[in-house]
Amino acid sequence: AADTIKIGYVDPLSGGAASIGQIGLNQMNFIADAVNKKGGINGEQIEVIGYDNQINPQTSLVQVQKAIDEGVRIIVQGNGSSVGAAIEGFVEKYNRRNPDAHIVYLNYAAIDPAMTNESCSYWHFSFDANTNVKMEALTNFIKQREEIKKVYLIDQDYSFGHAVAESAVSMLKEKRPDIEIVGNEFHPLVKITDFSPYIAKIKASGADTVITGNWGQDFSLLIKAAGQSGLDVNWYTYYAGAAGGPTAIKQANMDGRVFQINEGISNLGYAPAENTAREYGAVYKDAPVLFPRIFNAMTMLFMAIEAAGSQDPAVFIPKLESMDYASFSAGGESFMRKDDHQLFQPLYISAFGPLANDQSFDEEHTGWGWTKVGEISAKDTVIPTTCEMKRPS
Amino acid sequence: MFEILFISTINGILYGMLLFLMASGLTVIFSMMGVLNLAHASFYMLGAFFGFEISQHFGFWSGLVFAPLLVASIGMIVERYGLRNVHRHGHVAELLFTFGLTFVIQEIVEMVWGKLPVDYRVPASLDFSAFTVFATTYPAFKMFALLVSVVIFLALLLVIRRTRIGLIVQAALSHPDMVGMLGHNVDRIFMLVFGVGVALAAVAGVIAGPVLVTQSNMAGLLGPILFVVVVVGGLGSLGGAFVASLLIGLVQTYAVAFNVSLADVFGSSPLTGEFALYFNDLWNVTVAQIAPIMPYMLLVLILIFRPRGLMGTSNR
Amino acid sequence: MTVSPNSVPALELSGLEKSFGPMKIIRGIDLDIPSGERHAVIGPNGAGKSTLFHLISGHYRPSGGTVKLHGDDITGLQPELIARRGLSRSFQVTNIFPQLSVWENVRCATLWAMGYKYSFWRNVESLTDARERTEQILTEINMLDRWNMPAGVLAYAEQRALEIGLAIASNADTILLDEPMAGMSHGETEHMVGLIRQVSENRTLLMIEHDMSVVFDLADRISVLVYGEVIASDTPERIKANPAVQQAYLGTEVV
Amino acid sequence: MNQKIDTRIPALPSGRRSSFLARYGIWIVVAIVLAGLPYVFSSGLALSTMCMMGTMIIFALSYNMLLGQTGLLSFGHAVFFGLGGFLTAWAMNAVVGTDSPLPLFLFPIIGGFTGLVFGVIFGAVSTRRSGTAFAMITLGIAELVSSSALILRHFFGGEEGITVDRTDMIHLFGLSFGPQIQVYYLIAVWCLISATAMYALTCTPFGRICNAVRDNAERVRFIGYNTQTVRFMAFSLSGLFAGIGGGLAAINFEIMNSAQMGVGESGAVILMTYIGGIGNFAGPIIGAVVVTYLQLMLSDITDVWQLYFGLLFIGMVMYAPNGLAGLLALQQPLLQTRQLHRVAPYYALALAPGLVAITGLSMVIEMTYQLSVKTAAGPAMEFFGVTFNANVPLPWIIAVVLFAAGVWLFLRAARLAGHVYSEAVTWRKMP
Amino acid sequence: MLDVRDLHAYYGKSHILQGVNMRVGNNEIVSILGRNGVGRSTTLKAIMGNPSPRGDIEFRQKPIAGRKPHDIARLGIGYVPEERAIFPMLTVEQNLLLGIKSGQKDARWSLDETWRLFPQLLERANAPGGALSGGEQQMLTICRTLMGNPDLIMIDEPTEGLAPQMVERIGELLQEVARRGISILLVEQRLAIAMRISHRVYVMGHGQMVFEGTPDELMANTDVRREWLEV
Ligand SMILES: Nc1ncnc2c1ncn2[C@@H]1O[C@H](COP(=O)(O)OP(=O)(O)OP(=O)(O)O)[C@@H](O)[C@H]1O
Ligand SMILES: Nc1ncnc2c1ncn2[C@@H]1O[C@H](COP(=O)(O)OP(=O)(O)OP(=O)(O)O)[C@@H](O)[C@H]1O
Ligand SMILES: CC(C)C[C@H](N)C(=O)O
Ligand SMILES: [Mg+2]
Ligand SMILES: [Mg+2]
Repeated sequence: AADTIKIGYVDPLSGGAASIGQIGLNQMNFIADAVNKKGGINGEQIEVIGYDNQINPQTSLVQVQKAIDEGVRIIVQGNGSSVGAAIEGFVEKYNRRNPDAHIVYLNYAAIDPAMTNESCSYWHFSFDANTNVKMEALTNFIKQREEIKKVYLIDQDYSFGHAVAESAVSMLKEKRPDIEIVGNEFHPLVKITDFSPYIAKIKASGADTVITGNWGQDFSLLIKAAGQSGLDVNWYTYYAGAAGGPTAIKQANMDGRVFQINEGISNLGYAPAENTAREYGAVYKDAPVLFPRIFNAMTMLFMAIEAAGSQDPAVFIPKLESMDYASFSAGGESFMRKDDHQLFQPLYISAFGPLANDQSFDEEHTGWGWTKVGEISAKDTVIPTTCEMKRPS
Repeated sequence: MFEILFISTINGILYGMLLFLMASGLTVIFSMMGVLNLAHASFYMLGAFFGFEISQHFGFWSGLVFAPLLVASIGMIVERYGLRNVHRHGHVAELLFTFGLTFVIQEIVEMVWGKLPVDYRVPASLDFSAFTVFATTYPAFKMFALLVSVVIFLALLLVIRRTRIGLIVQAALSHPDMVGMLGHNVDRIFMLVFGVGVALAAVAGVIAGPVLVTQSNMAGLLGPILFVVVVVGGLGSLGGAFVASLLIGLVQTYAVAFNVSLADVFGSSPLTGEFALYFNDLWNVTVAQIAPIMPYMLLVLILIFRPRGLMGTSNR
Repeated sequence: MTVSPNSVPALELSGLEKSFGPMKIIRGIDLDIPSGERHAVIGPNGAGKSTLFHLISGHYRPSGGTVKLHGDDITGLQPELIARRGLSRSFQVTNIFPQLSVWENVRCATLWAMGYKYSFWRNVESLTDARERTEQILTEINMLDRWNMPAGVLAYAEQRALEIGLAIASNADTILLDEPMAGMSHGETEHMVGLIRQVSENRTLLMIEHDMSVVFDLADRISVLVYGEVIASDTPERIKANPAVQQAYLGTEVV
Repeated sequence: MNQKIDTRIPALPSGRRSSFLARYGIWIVVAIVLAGLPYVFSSGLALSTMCMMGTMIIFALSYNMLLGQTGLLSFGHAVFFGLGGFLTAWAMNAVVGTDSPLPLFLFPIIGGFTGLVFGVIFGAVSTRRSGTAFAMITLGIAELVSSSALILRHFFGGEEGITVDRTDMIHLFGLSFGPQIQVYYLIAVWCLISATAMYALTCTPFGRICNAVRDNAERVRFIGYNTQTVRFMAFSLSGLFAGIGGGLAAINFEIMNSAQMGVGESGAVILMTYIGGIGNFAGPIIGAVVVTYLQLMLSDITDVWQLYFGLLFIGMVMYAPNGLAGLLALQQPLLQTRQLHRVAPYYALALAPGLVAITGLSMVIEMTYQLSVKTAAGPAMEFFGVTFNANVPLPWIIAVVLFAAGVWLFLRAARLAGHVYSEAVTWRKMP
Repeated sequence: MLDVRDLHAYYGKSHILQGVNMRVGNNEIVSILGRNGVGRSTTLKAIMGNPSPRGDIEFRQKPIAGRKPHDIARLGIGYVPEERAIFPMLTVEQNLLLGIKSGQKDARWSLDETWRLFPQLLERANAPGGALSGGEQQMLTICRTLMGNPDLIMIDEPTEGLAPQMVERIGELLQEVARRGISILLVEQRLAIAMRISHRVYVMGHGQMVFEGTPDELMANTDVRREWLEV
């Protein structure tokens, strides 16, 4: 196994969340193919192996164990902070018990801040801005919008959703004490089929703005229900752009009312990213959604392995944990913070609506796309961490 | 307050009728054949995807007609070459058969339509708002769904009352051979019933598809709630299923509307110390948060105190 | 009545009634069965004989009246409680354990009475007394050669015999047999009569039967149930001669 | 009855206590096999797989106490497995840092006790009914418990669940239980204990009465038993063993989350038990081993593993309703009369075209998949080491021919094997 | 009407019918006698197609072996099973209605007729079939089959569990049925009644017919009776 770098991608490949999981795997394969065509990393080929965790923490551990038994040393996961936390704990334990065969966990989307704070680990890297970081940026944006008076929070009832709500409450209070939070709702994760009762509540509360961390169908169904009952508010979201979201927004006909904060969109006019997006879209015609976070994670991993000249996590982590990097979406300045292994990168706030003439990327063949409405540079997103990292001596 | 009550009532009715639309076929199959069709939601999904595909080419209305027909024929094939042979091995075997079927249908749907949601839209002819109350608009399409539910309910009532099919199937549950020897083609009737049952699921799929998300996981999402409807209503009772759908729709909708927890009623928790942490989860939980589990509470309570369900006749 | 005043009757029915909805099926039955008597209940189809058994054995709850077993009130008790007091019964419609072997069928019926109850710490195979009793019952009902067949695949008549086996296995001192001879051939019937005579020795037997030769052969006393009421209760000879009975039940085909 | 001239009375079950070896021999053999397995399958993957199988064997066996022995179809058995696991995990976390002398291998007892307690509680509610009503109550309870677990997030840890570190317990005999092999033996011992206990239970008066209740509950009342009590006891006891399984799972995975109490997990145990065969004590064991293996491994071989999984189950339910154990049990008379060698070649004869048919079918599935889902990868694909293009007719023709011919030959061979089988079986009766 | 030649039938491996030959003419009452377990019931079941028979069965000159039970029933054969097979959940009336075949025209037997002959059933018309007494079930099952307007009715042990007086009623009923032009194939344990109403009798032993003749001939043939009927 010395001549291949095995990367275990542990994410849902069947069941409810498979749509997002599959997109991630597609992108991993796409990246690996590109690298392999150029001769690989340090002459070694990249092999991406998908492991289906059915978005269940316990199954994830079984799959990680399986991956390790099959010679994988690098675990990549993103979907779900509950899963992420379980893997983080497992990796920590595993490395402690197997001091001569380390594994590393590259997290591209599980962004519960706990993962890089109280339960941070030397063997874990977070490539997406965590909930607090994103909320910091988002509230900075909201701060300038005078028309926002009443905010409603609706989130999924699990660690990530609670993290979103908590940070929203505290940061809004600090930055815009005049804003009234008229609702702070949690609903079960992927169990609700009919969101109209929630919409009725939002409407009754008189909110003008909703902030939500919902993703997947919890987002699509929410936005559709809102559209159907004519709820007249603006939406600030974390994941409106993920699989299914754009279709739903288009169906709800919410032109320019849905905002998203993330690490990048296709319509930033940055040629390298646009080319990659086109190539990718040509291969994966059915699901051309692109997650820059995955490109960031992989590129940085490869850079670290190249620099360290080894695919052994123990050897390349020192390179990775203090790396400076130009982010995928627009080449913006980014850096990995050594204290908690959190990547800081430029974040973008964008709005969804019909494409302008100079924009070339629509989403999910809807004819609508993302337009940048705000940008926060990496250094403006830095917030302190409580991480007390245990480093191997 | 009145506003939210009023809106909740309408929402509850609309949701309840959608539930009934989905559950009606299950009631038919469950009550008549005694088969707990775990694949019912899968046929519902097939209906949605067929509806989507047909509407792409021939418009929504052809989808509404042909998707159920297509699903019915698939259902009848499944019954003829699968379920029928399993029947004699008992209910558990039938149940597992349909369980296996859910995997197969799910994978086939993913093969054909992928894992991403498809863009299945409300037809233009129904894409307007029917009426507005308290600034909440109600789309015409939802009214249409309501109408279809009621029509199906009435039609099924009529068919079951007026024909002997119900009798024959019920008789066949205890002595299938004897029914045959009285000159009834039990096999064909079972096939028909199953076909009709899954066709109803497909109708629900065609209609719910545009309202909800048409995606390869939509079957799993529907989950056991349909069984709750059928059982709470009472096995073998269509009227029961109808009432139970409404009841569950309303209960869930109202529950979401109430943000009260024990803490709101009695003040903050009386306990302190380490144990309080765990206890307070209970103390602080709002009615809204437990809305999704209310149907199951209802199910357990009903079965304990009235095992034959709201309107069921037998407690098989 | 021939009850000796000093002994408590094995079964004592007084004012027993049963209705299903508006329909009165049992209309006030008073009947004493002294200990050790072989008593037959006859009557037209639908008269309520099986219902009477269901009332005594706890299958149905009486709408009125009382049932006493050896002087104890057992009215409306659950069947298992009545069974534990030493009353066992057979059913008109064969009612056995179809997937269990003949051997297990009978052994299960012996267990409670032998005191093993819900025991989950003892191995059944090591219960010598239960095994011996089972073997004895199977010998008596002439089914030893079928011991390891699943009861459900037995021929109809064999299932009937097993039904009786289940009823007598527990060694109860009051036995209710509902049409034990139904479906049996002549030869089998003869054998069964012998068996019933033997097992009911020193026990109380209450039996429903339409085969008059059996009834007159076995019974010490006969009650005639018509339309939910006992119209006569007497010795076989007197019953045979009773014109009302002849008219209501026996018809001309008296054997 | 008067014409059973032909049959001689088969030997009655003897009351003589059989020798020690005859009674316990099988368990000793099982123990030796369990002890030796890690030497045969020594890879890390094999070890973790066997650990999972061990917990699932206990779980499935406990489920069969309900379904197979007592005729109770429960949709909520995972509740006991899960609660057992949670309480075990809590107990472990509670003693960490204290100098409690409780060694790790005793913790499954806590799981078992939890399972028993909740078995008693939920059993009191659900076993008042039987049949469909019972099944639906268990479904409701399962949903209630698993959803409530998400609400009581401090106790159950929300979606994420709670984690433990099994190496934090006191190290008795130098066992840290860090290495998987030590966990394997822990599970193996508990598996053996539980299986023996559950087997012993089937051979008790209570076990037999459970069977009677399954067959004809009404009749049982007239031989003195309270059917509700019987159901209740069976339910509670099966909760006990499921709890032990859950405790072991907590130790093995070092994480418990609410999904493990859900309807999905209960469905899985129904599958295992049924596929293995509910009519036979060994059935659930076989089922647990096979289904666990497939769940883990099938996804490596093919992306559409769920399709094969579904087809397999459908096939099993249709053609082998008595499960794998049922198929094996059919061979027993052959073994007894030493006739297996006569039939075995015919099995092989049927197996060959059967495999051909399966190859053809999976080729069709894989090619469809290649063309419809893996469009990005292009039409070039590999199947059994052969590389070809899926968008030309030839492989399709080959696949269909393989499938059709395979099925046709299989059916013929199977019929032949059936004949030979029945001849071999009846041959025994002749002399 | 019915012509059976060399009929074989199996339950799994056991060969129950080993070449049965028999026939039933128009308007005829024919009985099959024999000891328990010789295969009398199986003969009737095999004619109905379950267990599937081997051999020739002709009904009104049409071969019916190999057809499905419901087909055979529609051709005009009615069957009353030994275990009665009342549908326990359905009411008495529904049980009777199920006897009517779909698309059936005028029948020789109607609901009213049943009520007239057995007022007891009318009283119970809305009670569940499972609640009926044994005797009532027997009446119900015969009437149910008659509702389907068969040309030939095969009845298995109709008098089992009936009170003597009811046995006579059944005997009369059967004769009445025959008078309406319905042939009857009867399996009966009670010699007396079979002998009285039958035109011809068969005696069965070990899966074959061992005697055929009129009741009088059977009475005369003590050998057959001793060997095969244990009388
Ligand atoms: N659960 C019930 N509901 C309604 N009617 C009932 C019920 N059980 C019994 N009956 C009626 O009560 C009457 C008496 O029935 P029972 O079975 O006691 O008669 P029987 O004397 O045993 O007759 P047979 O000799 O035919 O067995 C019957 O007419 C029957 O229809
Ligand atoms: N389903 C079955 N499976 C296996 N064997 C059966 C089955 N049904 C009947 N048999 C056997 O077939 C033989 C003939 O049965 P059949 O019922 O035809 O006898 P019969 O002459 O009607 O006797 P009876 O008086 O008992 O009704 C019996 O030995 C019986 O054990
Ligand atoms: C993939 C993402 C939607 C996951 C989500 N950010 C979480 O932390 O749970
Ligand atoms: Mg009776
Ligand atoms: Mg018979």
